[in-house]
Amino acid sequence: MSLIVLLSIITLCVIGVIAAVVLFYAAKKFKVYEDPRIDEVEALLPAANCGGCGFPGCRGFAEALVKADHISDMLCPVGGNETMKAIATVLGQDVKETVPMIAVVRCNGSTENRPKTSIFQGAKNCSIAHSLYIGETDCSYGCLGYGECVEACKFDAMYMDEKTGLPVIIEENCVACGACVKACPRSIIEMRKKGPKSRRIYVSCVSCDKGAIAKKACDVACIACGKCVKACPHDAITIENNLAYIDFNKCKLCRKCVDVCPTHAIVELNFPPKKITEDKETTSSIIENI
Amino acid sequence: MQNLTKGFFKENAVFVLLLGLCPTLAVTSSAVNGLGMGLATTFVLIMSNMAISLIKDLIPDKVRIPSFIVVIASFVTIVDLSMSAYSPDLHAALGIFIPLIVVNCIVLGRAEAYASKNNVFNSLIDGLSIGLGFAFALTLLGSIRELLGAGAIFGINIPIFPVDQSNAPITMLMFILAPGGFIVLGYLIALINKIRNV
Amino acid sequence: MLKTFKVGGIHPPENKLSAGAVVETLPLPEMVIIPVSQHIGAPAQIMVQKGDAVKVGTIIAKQTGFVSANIHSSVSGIVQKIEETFDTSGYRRKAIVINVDGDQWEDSIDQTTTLKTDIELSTSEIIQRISELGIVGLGGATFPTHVKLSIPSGKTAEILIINAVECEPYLTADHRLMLESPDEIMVGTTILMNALGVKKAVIGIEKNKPDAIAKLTETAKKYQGISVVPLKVKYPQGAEKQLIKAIFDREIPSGKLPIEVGAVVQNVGTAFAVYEAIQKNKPLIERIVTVTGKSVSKPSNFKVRIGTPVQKLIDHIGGLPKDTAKVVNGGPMMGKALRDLNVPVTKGTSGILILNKKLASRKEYVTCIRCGRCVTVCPMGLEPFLLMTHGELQMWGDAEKNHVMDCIECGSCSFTCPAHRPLLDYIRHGKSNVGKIMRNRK
Amino acid sequence: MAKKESTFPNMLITLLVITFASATSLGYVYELTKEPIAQAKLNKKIEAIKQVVPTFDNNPNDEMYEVAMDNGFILELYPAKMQDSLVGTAVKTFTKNGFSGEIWLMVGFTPDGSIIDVSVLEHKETPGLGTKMAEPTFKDQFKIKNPTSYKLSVKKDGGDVDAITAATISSRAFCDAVDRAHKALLKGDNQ
Amino acid sequence: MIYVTIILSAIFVNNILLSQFLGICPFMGVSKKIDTAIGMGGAVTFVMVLATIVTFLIQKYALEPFGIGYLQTITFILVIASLVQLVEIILKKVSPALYQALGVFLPLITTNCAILGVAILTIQKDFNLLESVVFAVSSAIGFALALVLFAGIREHLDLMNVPKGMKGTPIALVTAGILALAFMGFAGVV
Amino acid sequence: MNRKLIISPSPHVKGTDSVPSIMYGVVFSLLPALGIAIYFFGISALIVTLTAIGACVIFEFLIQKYLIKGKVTIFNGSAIITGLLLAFNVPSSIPIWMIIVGSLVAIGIGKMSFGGLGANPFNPALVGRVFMLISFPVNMTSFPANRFAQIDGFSGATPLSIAKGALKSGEPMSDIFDKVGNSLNHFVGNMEGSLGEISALFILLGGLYMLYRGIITWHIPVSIFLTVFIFAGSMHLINPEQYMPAMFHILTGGLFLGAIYMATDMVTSPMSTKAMLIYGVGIGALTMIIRTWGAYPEGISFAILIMNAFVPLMNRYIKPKRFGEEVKNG
Ligand SMILES: Cc1cc2nc3c(=O)[nH]c(=O)nc-3n(C[C@H](O)[C@H](O)[C@H](O)COP(=O)(O)O)c2cc1C
Ligand SMILES: Cc1cc2nc3c(=O)[nH]c(=O)nc-3n(C[C@H](O)[C@H](O)[C@H](O)COP(=O)(O)O)c2cc1C
Ligand SMILES: Cc1cc2nc3c(=O)[nH]c(=O)nc-3n(C[C@H](O)[C@H](O)[C@H](O)COP(=O)(O)O)c2cc1C
Ligand SMILES: Cc1cc2nc3c(=O)[nH]c(=O)nc-3n(C[C@H](O)[C@H](O)[C@H](O)CO)c2cc1C
Ligand code: SF4
Ligand code: SF4
Ligand code: SF4
Ligand code: SF4
Ligand code: FES
Repeated sequence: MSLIVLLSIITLCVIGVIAAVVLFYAAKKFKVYEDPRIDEVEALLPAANCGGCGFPGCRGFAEALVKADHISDMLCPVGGNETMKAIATVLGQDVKETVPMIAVVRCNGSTENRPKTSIFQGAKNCSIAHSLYIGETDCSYGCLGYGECVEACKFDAMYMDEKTGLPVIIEENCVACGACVKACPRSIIEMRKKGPKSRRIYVSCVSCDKGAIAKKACDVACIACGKCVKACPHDAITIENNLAYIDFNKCKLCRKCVDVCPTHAIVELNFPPKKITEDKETTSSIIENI
Repeated sequence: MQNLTKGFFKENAVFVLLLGLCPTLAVTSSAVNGLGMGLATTFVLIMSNMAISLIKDLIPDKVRIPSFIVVIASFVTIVDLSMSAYSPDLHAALGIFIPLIVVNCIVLGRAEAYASKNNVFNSLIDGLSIGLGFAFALTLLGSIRELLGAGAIFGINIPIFPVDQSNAPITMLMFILAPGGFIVLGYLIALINKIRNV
Repeated sequence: MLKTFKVGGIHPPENKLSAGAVVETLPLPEMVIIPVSQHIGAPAQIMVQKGDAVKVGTIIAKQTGFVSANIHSSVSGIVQKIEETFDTSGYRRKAIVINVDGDQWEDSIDQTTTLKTDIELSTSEIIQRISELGIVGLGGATFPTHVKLSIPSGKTAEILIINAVECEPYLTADHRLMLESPDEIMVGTTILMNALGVKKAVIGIEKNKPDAIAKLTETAKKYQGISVVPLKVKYPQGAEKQLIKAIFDREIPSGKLPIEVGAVVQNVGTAFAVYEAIQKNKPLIERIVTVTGKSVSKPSNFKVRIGTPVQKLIDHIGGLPKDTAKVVNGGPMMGKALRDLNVPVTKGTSGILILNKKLASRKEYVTCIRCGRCVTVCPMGLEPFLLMTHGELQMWGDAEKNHVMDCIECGSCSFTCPAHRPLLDYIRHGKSNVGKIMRNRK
Repeated sequence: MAKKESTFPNMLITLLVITFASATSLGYVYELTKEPIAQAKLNKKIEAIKQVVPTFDNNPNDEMYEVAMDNGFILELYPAKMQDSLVGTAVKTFTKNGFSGEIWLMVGFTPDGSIIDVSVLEHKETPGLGTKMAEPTFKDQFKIKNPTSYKLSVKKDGGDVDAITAATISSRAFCDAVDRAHKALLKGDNQ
Repeated sequence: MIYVTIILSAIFVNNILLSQFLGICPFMGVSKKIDTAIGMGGAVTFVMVLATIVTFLIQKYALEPFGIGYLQTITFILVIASLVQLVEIILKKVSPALYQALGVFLPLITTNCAILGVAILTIQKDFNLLESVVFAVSSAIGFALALVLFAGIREHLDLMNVPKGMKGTPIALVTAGILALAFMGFAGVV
Repeated sequence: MNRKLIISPSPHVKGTDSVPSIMYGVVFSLLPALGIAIYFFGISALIVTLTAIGACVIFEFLIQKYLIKGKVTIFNGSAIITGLLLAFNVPSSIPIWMIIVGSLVAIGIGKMSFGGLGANPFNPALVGRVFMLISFPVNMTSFPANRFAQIDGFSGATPLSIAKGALKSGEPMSDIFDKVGNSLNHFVGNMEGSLGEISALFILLGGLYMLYRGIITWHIPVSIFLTVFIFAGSMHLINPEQYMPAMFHILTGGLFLGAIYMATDMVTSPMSTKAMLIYGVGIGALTMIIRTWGAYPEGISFAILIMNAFVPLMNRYIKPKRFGEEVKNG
């Protein structure tokens, strides 16, 4: 063995040993209590310390993960999804299975059904319009049409229908996160049970105006005539504040109410088409009766 | 097969994971340099991946990282020494970035994430894949920069630029200088993101 | 060098078209709609029922809580109904609808126009009377005046500032009032001084009303402690904080009230209303409203009973001009656009402004070019461009850190922005959200 | 997995073993490559010398002598001999006036002090600008010039050298290095 | 004067980030917020100086006397890794506040080329101890300066409507490129 | 009522300035300087300028339309300014393809990558110019002879580079003065240089017009001029043989163009007046540092770009003084 090799070995080993000993004792002497899960999580991380996750190093990320309530939108780019799954298991954050829900837009006041009576020129933002006035139509409850809900949706599950001026939910994409519900200043969007085969029946109106006023503002408004309540064999429909509401837990999707609604305010989704029944009464006569 | 190709695209260290950016930017002023650096890194990756996967069970957890670093550093030194012996020009061109392979996050990252959990063969494949992906990225970047900045790829003239009185092409020097590295990589990543998304 | 405030400010075209129009009394309408919420604070509680007969000055709704105000009938007649009618924004609010029948006044009210200068009431009686008679600030915010006059313990008022700036373009209600009732204003001011216990009152008037400055300066000589200060023309000089800065050279700290620096600000119209309340026992049942606009053939100032539908005013000037595109309740900078002309004139209505399409239409906005003009003109020293972005991106935390709550909503920023950005729209959005967050935190 | 536990002796031993193994293997690689590295370096030098002096049959590297300049710098001179008679001297020279960093040149002189040729050993000049100094268009103008009569500075400064377009700084530095080599040669001759 | 040269050169002319390409990973990773950038800048400064001193001593008193310069890479990285860990351990105990401010960045620093790079460069440039320290400090300042400037721009860009394809890393790289372009103006200053 | 009224939040009236009116104001104010450039350098100056403008506008259009697929806003005039100023920053002899590449870099890299008008942190024209300077140093630093050049034998170099070269080789100051010409010539623009930067007089006129229109404020230009004046003046006082006098530095090179047009670009300069002053001082100082000690004879482009990088930090930490922020009530 040549001198160089010997010296190399000695130097390297000495440095290694010194480092190890110093670190070991330092670790002992300066021990600080930490959530042991941090270590567990850190062990799962690739220790690349690349900062790709946006946190200062793997340990920093581990700490953040342990502290976080939801880790679903945190990602280690090196470890990828598998790592994240493993971490979720350690932290006991499996997503629980729930009844599938979906967002539903409870306003059908399209440009056709609901004439405009003024022109809004403020910033095109639902909240801003809402706090300024009732909106371009005479309905002070309905959709304003500036798509704040669409902007809030992170899953591309909504778009504004240019023709109707109303938001539309893309069923396949909606994960029922509820962001749109929170975003809408008029509480038009509701989270409802998705229903078998994605079938749903709901009152597509949120107007609490009296029948006549509501109807004047919008052709498809709920006028609270009570026909649906009577028609419903399952007691699923109630009327409060001049507005009918279908309890999705009680609704058995029998479709009886849909037909009786004189203003077609009740909407059914994803049902097979049905024979068209004629309107028996005109709406105005009904309004007079209530 | 998928293991082998993942490093090129899906998990490309440079384009997707954004790791090992220093050598990526620093040495890619020409295609040859990029390739050289890429291959050197690949070698280190493969060797350290294999070595670590071999000894993984013998190492107590707490000294895992230091041990890995020593292993990696050894291979880096070997590359460094061999290169200066057998390819001194390239060695001079890559300069300080050869020893810096040690701190290339990819190498340690793969050791930790892959080699310390998988068998020797898989680790080899993993190292090869990631390494070649890295080399590919560097060569691509080097080629673009060399083309725009020096009117050549791998030293072969590509006549896309007008020439001056002494017949030398008038090229866009900025691309082989520091800013060019950043800018070309930026647009390359944008392009790749675009391709990946469609 | 005329006095003015230091930071920011703009010079919108003044367009005081109706400055020369003597105040006319609008004929009584057939019906008035009197909302129960015409002031900042809790809505008043209705005291009458359908079918009740009321006289001019009969109390028909009573204040609920300290920050609230009584409401009196502005006409005599029968309560036709009490129902939810549209307010200016189209949402439904409770209002009392009275069918007019003659013009019978409550006996307690002194209907004569003779000037009465002697003040007989004590401080507490004054405040009591102001509260009873439903006086609120007429400068725009309709803040109940008795609240402002009740100085919180530990604070003392040093100065009363009478806001006669009327910096809003177009509006001339205060201007006409000053020309036509200078003595009443002086007595009203003296009453307010007594109520506050201050020795000094300053009337701030912008230089673009030289006749009013001359008249009030002349009149003020007869009254002790009152002086008139001409001010450089600059919007929004009429805003309380800016006015105090201009006249008194004190800055109200962020989030604090004028009393913090020992000042109380009242609008001239308020001073006049206080005069009528204390000396004539007359509640706040009518006010001066400017009806104006470029296309209006005869821009006018009217004395209008509260509750008169805006449509009546418009009818009186010969209907809406053909090119009308926007009708604003108030001035062009701070007023509220109306969607329906059947809304009533309320205590806060200082003018009805009719704008044609060219003036009214907003242009499409483009990205901010970071010219900094909004920053330069903001009288509060804020960064509107940034606050708007915070509003757009819903960064409420940052908006709060950048003092969105300090914005006085003067609109200077939106007025100035060359990119036509709706800065104030989003800043208001920010204010309401940050306000909510701050309240929840408490 | 039968991972070793993280006890202190275990850790220490592992580390020791690894460093030992690493040092040993590195040591051997080093021994192995030591010669080639040295050889590569030498080759480069000899190559450079070969470029700037006529054919020789001695080993200039062994006969290298140093000349200390006035300002403390030491230059290396390599005599090239053919059948024991001096055919030229290669001078390894440098300058610090480059656009970025030092420039190292090998300048070959005939025994009477004329420049035979110059080769560029090392520099950090800007690609496309300063790098042109290594191209014949520029450096060939130094050939067969005797610095005693040929003014080694760029024309801008009143010399005889045509500067590289837009790279006067590098050109100036180049001249400076060649000039230094010439001075060293003269000084060496005088010793 | 040599110190002035070293300082100016390291901060502006040969900025380790913008012209030497050292430490790009954290430059990209930790530059999203100004506050984090400042923290990282501080941590890098601290470690860089410490590491440079220790590696300098090792080079001069172990590697060179023994003629085993080829072990530079391996010894340096070992020392740096241990050093960083040591600092972290101590800091965590001794000053939790400082740890919160700086310590969280420490792990990121081990695999930061800049530290090892500067350590090697000091040796290459043949500096003495004091020069090395000055060089390390100014390199770190250059790093921090570029990092903070860059973080400022990125925060600004967060509020802008950057085209979709360019969002994130691409625009950050382009920005860094323009920054490097601007810094080229310092060429020749020292 | 059948009339649909417009509803919007207040304010209901609007000032008269718009983005195009500002931008075309700038273009208008640049015309005199363009005129003098054509007068001194001939038709090539016009060709280069028009090419640059055309290229900038077309590139902006193509990128907006086909890459970003957003709104096309080429009519707001900002691309025209970028083209004009880029052209003003190159020698009139620049090959046409180079100015086109420069325009692509300016618009593509400098502006549109960030999202277009308003988003770019760096001055696009300067990004283009510096790119060209570094990429094509030969063409960017060889200046054509000014048609009326009086300084024989030295045409082809700007006064700054003449002075720099001469100072470096230790020529006496008096000789240098002979070579670089006098201040009056510098002021009217009778010197070599990039095509639009030569005439301080005409740029100043344009600047005054912009001041009058309220397009720019005085803070940035004045602080730059003052800083350069003080910096250069004190250096000259300390060693009149080594450093050129203050007026020379102010009137030569691109200082006027830079200070009045490029540093004032609202998109890339700070918001508050305090920050503007600091920004100006920074530009002035960096310019002088580069001019005095750097490799480049002229440093204003770099100085502005470097200070551009500081703008976000300044905007964040140097806020306008808020009303009621620090209360000193008497
Ligand atoms: C919630 C609230 C409480 C107020 N309390 C007082 C008060 O105690 N004393 C007072 O003098 N003014 C008080 N003010 C009145 C304000 O100072 C101010 O005069 C009023 O809001 C109208 O001002 P503006 O028209 O400038 O907005 C209060 C205002 C608000 C909104
Ligand atoms: C932007 C702005 C402009 C204002 N302009 C005026 C004005 O011109 N005249 C006025 O009397 N009040 C104006 N005010 C309201 C005053 O701030 C303040 O509320 C009023 O003078 C208080 O008096 P009051 O309670 O008697 O109404 C303005 C408020 C703001 C926010
Ligand atoms: C990025 C860049 C790199 C440069 N590199 C060099 C160089 O390596 N050598 C050189 O002499 N000049 C270089 N220059 C040019 C000098 O700055 C300077 O302009 C030139 O040397 C003197 O100009 P002249 O040769 O036209 O008289 C460079 C310029 C730039 C923009
Ligand atoms: C006063 C003023 C100066 C300007 N200066 C420049 C400039 O130097 N360079 C440039 O590309 N655009 C300039 N512009 C145009 C515009 O602001 C610029 O293209 C934006 O930076 C693009 O986002 C200027 C505009 C104005 C109003
Ligand atoms: S925001 Fe959430 S709940 Fe609403 S549509 Fe999108 S995914 Fe569905
Ligand atoms: S549903 Fe609500 S948020 Fe969506 S567009 Fe309508 S009003 Fe706006
Ligand atoms: S509206 Fe608010 S932000 Fe805009 S200028 Fe007025 S005070 Fe400033
Ligand atoms: S005035 Fe408009 S364009 Fe100018 S900075 Fe403010 S928001 Fe931006
Ligand atoms: S490669 Fe240099 S810091 Fe990651």
